[in-house]
Amino acid sequence: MIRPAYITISLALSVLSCTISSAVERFPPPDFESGYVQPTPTTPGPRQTMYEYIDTAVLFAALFLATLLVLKVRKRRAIFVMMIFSLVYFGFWRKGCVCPIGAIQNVTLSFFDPGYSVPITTTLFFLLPLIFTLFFARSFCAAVCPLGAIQDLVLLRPTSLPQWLESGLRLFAYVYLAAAVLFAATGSAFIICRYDPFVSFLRLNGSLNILILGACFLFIGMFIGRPYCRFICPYGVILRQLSRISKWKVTITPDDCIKCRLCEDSCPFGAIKIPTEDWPAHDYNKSKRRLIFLIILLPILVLSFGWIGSILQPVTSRVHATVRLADRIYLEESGQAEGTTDASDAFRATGKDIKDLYTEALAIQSRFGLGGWLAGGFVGLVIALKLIVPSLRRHRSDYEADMASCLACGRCFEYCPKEHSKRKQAKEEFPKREIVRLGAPETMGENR
Amino acid sequence: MKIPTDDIHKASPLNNKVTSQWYYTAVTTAVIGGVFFLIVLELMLFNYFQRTVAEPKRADKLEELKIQLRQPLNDSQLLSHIQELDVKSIPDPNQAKQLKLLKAEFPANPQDQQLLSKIRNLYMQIRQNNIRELDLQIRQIRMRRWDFSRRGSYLLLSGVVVFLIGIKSASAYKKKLPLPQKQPDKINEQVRKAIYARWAVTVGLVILGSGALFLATRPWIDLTTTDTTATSFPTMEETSQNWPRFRGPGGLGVSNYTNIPESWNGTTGEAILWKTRVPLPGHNSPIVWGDRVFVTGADPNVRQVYCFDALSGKLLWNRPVKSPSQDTKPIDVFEDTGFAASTAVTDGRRVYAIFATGDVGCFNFEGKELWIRKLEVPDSAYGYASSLAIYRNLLLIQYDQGAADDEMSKLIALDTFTGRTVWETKRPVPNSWSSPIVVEVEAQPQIITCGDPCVIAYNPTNGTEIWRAKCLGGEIAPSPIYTAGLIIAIEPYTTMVAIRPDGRGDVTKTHIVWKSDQITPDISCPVSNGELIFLLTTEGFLTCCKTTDGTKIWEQELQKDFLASPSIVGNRLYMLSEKGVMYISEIGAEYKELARCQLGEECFASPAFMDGRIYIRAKNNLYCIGTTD
Amino acid sequence: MSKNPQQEQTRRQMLIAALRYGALGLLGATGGAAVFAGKKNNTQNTVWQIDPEICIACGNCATYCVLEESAVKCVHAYAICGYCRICFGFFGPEPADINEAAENQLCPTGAIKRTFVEDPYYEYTIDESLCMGCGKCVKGCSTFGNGSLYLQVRHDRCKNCNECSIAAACPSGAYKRVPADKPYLLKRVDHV
Amino acid sequence: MKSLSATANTKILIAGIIVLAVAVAIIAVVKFDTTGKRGSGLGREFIYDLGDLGKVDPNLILYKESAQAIDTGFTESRAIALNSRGTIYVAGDKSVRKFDENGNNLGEIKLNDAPMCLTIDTDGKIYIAMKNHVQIYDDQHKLLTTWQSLGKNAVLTGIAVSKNDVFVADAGNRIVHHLDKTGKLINRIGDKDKDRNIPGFIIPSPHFDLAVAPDGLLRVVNPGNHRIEAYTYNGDLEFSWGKFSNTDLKGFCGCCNPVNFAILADESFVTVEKGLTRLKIYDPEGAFVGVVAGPEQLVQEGTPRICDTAAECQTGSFDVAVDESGRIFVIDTIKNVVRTFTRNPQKQ
Repeated sequence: MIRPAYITISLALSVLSCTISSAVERFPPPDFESGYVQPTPTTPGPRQTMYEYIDTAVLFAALFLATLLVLKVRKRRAIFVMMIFSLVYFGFWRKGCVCPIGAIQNVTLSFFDPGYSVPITTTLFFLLPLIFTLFFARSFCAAVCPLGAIQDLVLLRPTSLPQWLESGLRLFAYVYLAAAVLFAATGSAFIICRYDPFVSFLRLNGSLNILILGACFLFIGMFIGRPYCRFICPYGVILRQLSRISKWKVTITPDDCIKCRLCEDSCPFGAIKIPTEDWPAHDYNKSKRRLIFLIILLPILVLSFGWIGSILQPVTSRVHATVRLADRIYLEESGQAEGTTDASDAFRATGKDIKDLYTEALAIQSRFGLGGWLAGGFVGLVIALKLIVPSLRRHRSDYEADMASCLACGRCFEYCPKEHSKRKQAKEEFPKREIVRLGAPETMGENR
Repeated sequence: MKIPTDDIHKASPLNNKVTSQWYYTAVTTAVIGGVFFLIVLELMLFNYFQRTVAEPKRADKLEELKIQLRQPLNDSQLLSHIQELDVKSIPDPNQAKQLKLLKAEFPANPQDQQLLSKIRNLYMQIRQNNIRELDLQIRQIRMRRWDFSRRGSYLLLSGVVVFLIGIKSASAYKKKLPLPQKQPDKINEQVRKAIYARWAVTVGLVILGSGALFLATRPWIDLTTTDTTATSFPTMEETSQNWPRFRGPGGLGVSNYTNIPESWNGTTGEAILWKTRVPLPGHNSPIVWGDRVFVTGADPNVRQVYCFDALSGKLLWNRPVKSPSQDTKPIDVFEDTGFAASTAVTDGRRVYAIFATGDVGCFNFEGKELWIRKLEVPDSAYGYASSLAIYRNLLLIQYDQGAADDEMSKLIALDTFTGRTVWETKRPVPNSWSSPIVVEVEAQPQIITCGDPCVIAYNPTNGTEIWRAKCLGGEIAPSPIYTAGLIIAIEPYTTMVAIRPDGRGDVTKTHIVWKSDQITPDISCPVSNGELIFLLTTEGFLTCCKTTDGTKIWEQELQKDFLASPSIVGNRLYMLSEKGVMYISEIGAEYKELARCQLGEECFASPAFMDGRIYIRAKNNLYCIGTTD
Repeated sequence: MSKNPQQEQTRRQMLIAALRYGALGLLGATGGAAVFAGKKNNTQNTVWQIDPEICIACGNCATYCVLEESAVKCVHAYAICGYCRICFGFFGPEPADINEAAENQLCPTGAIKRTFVEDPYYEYTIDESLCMGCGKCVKGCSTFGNGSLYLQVRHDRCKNCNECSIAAACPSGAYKRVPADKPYLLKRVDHV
Repeated sequence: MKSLSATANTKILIAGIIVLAVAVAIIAVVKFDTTGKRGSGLGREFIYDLGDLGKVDPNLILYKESAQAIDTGFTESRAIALNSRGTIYVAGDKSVRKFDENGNNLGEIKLNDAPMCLTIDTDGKIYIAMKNHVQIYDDQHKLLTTWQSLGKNAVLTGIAVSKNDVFVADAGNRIVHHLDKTGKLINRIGDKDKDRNIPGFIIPSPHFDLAVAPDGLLRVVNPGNHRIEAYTYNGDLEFSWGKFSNTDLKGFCGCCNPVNFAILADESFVTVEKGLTRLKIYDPEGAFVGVVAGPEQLVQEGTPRICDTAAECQTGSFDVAVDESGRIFVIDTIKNVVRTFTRNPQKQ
């Protein structure tokens, strides 16, 4: 590992530390006659900042390469190898933190907490994949995200889910995103990291519950492709939207589709859209009315869910340690709770005024009230749109990848006959030179 | 253009034959990997449970041993231990040998101190050895487990990797050609899909919404209810100008006002300022602070606190005292007592009420619930009836219940701000119905309580007992009073006792000034103006005694039933009969009746006297009597 | 509807392009703002550390770390240490005898070493490989002694999680993010 | 046909597995304690319960609090002393404040340095020791003299005056300076000395107190040895008493106690301990008599809590002073209040 680096830093820091401790006026130590010298406490340094920058560079390179493989090279095997590399580097070597998914929270917090400011590297970790997606679709998910990779590896027996179930389940990801942002903004918790199911595998270490959770995910992942990415990942939610408007898209076929239907079942993530037919006439007016109704419903849903989010304040705000403490103290003071907890003892030890604690807690709660409105409103909006979208229809004549949910894994490429013919052509353009052993027999003949 | 399918088949790398021997190799690799993984997992789980279950036990044992080692042994204990000690169990052989020898040697000369100390030392050493052994063992195992789980995780990983490689390549070899199924009719298909999609989202919507609402409706702590006027409490003067508790300031039944009406009539409405119906019954007396009048009422299920406007008689608010714990099975109380016999108390900031069910509630004057406490349901023969008292920030509850020997009785002090118990003192008495009073003796506050058999004084600051006098018996309902430097306590039907409250400890012998045998009340309290004490029995037998020695001056039959306690206003005695007739008599050398005033409704509760007004709680109504000008 | 699909198509393209660059701008703004905020109170990477003055040595550090062997260890500020003969970071509440025997020691993992310096002074050193950060000795020392033993996140072990799981479980809120170039909060020596 | 049913079965199987996995996952998440509400799941051997040590048998408590606590208004109070007329002097932050027994503030002496300890002579002169030098004020708060520093290492933590000597306990140099009333150094008391068998003071923390006893001997705490030692003015160690114990109330607890003490009119001692914050009474020969107040009375009402944060623990060394009538005045250096205790007549 990087022990030498540690040592150098620790030396530097131990010097630094001595200066600190001796700078303070202090009670003189015993006057040792035996010439004993006090050892100075060691302070081994953390992972160097330099490495963070290296990581960022590697991330950029990885994204670039992945994009190339997905859009130009179009070889599943190559993408797979890339994926393994990312898993090893970002996962096992770098132990997963900070990952772009978690970076959502850091960036959010830096906006709401003046005391906290997000490091540039983290910001880049957050932004790079988004920007790439904006232009080259979700190559990040394909071959850079270690969480995606670990799930993709265990996908053994893909079973396709019906679309309705998929879109229903995906709702959770939006709620998760809203919650994550809310809790990060209020400085309560980083729930994405708290409940990250795979990082403990990458660290080969972690609390039992999370290990179990991760195991469950991988188990499900054997049959349902990338469950976390599709139904839970809050970052994926953002990527979906950006991917819709990305400049270069992942295409199943290298040139025009011949509707051979061979690729139909090739996608384990249900991201292949089949050509549409004209809408049945008998349904036309009905659906039109429905659409209008749903559009009217939109603001209602937004407001009602906003309201729900706000009245949820007493529940959500308890995620914040201060509020929990205030509640506990209140219970103890009002004799509704017996005994004390470590937290309440610690608080009393500080000798702070209880009233101040209450006011602080109330302030936080009110913030949760407002945050609840926004988060809830967002969820409401999402639901409304999810209701509206199926009622809109676009004409599609070819087999296309659904840009929102396509993870650019490249599985479908090989199912396309055109792809193969293309590769064949490529082969023919550069024919293999065969080395022929020049006729020995003749010469022998001549010798005769 | 169209490509013939066989052409595809040739071109496609998907078209591998399953028969390739690599396939089987791959499968076996996968199996090996998988099995290995499972085995390691097995071991790690075992390791984990060992660490969480087995090790703590061993560690506890170690702690035990350490504690034992610390405890001093006297000789007999030592010897018994030695006897129990099995020589074979000692790891160190020569210690075992020594012990054998000493054991053999001891019976010969048991008086030999030197020998004894030898044994002691040896035993000490043995125990120390055990501890050291065990300690070492524990720490070794702990470290081993750490290392194991560290390595184990890597093994697990490698297992998984092998498994995946195997299975992946196997599946690669076994790839099938895509065989598109026959397509259903696409038109309806896509319509159906759209509908399903909408329904799925709708279901999600419902689940989210209902779930959130469910969470939101769960009870939660509202930090805004902690009001800030908490620490302040009223001055003596403030208190004396109001009627803050059962029988007014100090609970003595003496009004500080003299401008009290002397004639009224409930039936004609003469001098009745207002009359308001009280929703629920209760034998508790009204208490008054400023322009607020409080009474409580209850039935077996509901307990309520009422606040009336003193000027108009309007019911300002009515708040239920809900039990925080749901398991309140209806209790049965003596019907004449009811569920709200205890009079509430106020400190001018908040009002406090207790009910026969043991529920205590606190509200501010605006009727905002500040806290609710649920004491255990009192075991009282006729139902709990003692009224509340207040000292500074302490709400005092005389919680006498059960028989003397089941030690359930206690005096409880709650923090008026939070409702949290400040202190609690056990009382050696059975259930009683008397109410505590707080008196100042030599600038030291005392809580005076009556019970069978003791009058006990407590220190309000910490609930410790100051003095006790063993002088009462029977079922004690009358409350004590403090007059002319004496505590007057009543034993029903028979005796009245006067105690000097400046004693310490048991003052039965030393501080009882006099005992006088009189026909004493069994329910109502005595009242005194300093020189004279008046006793009024339920049957209407009125006795007047001297405060100095308790001797009777005169007595009088009123031939009426009285439940309310008599009160003194100026030089007049007010006595409210059960029929609702107020007997007003002059205090003097003999009984001299001044007036009888009809209310026309049954009365059980003692009235409250304020500036120019009397507040009477009758059976169903609350009356305010006074002159309009 | 009557427009020819070609135009329809191009309009779509333009719209999407507009959206895309709008999004790009938004992202740029976000990143810029975030970075600017960072520059404003120029903190770079942060790491987790315990404030020894707030810590109550509750023991959560030992069990809530994502690492099986916690990254939190007890450290010794020799500068404050009284070099006591009877040290209650080292000895149990009532040692039977003032020596290093197992029955007298406080630390359940035997991670504290006691070495004689000169009469009457003894030096106490922590063996990190054995310490598991339960803080038992910290309690003993800060209660009876000078509080020279205290808990500290050791950054050669800490994985610097985005959210430290011990911090989330810390009852006294002693965990804070500190700048990575000053990763240690050293115990201040402020008796006098 | 068969193959179809087979696939159907496998589908059901898979569905079952997935449902199971989901259920387990949900349980795992719900049961996951991120906020530490279940406490550290550590075994008993890792928990240090100091509460039990702090408990004191109420029958041994001979004193009771007899007056409202006096709020000194200091942020960091350090020492307390009484003059012959019973006026209370409290040294804190950068001043000395005077209170009468009812807590009325009678004035303040502003200082240019933080006072460490103080004492008041019979003639009303106030001797205040700063970190390394002594200042003398008269009872009109006028600065009379400032003696020169006793060395940069000096940490003066105790001062006592007798008829014509001044004794200053120096925790930094671990000796007692014996001066005359003009501040001239007469001799050093307590230097390690084999032939006079003086062990020397062991002072691990800056708590080092002394007092002049009515018997004409100087009493000095030797905290590291848990002893109070009696010295003649010229530095001979006469005798000493005191032993260590955490569990036995008769002994002094912790690494270095007592931190402060005062001598009552009947020549018995009031000792202050830190760690297990408690005041105890010893007779002139050093035999344990009883307790004035234990942690339950001093640190936090009702609970035998000792201290939680390191900061709190380090400030928990109270100072004590007594008056002729035997009242005991304690300066609570945590809450910065003066508390008064008097003998409880019921207890003997």
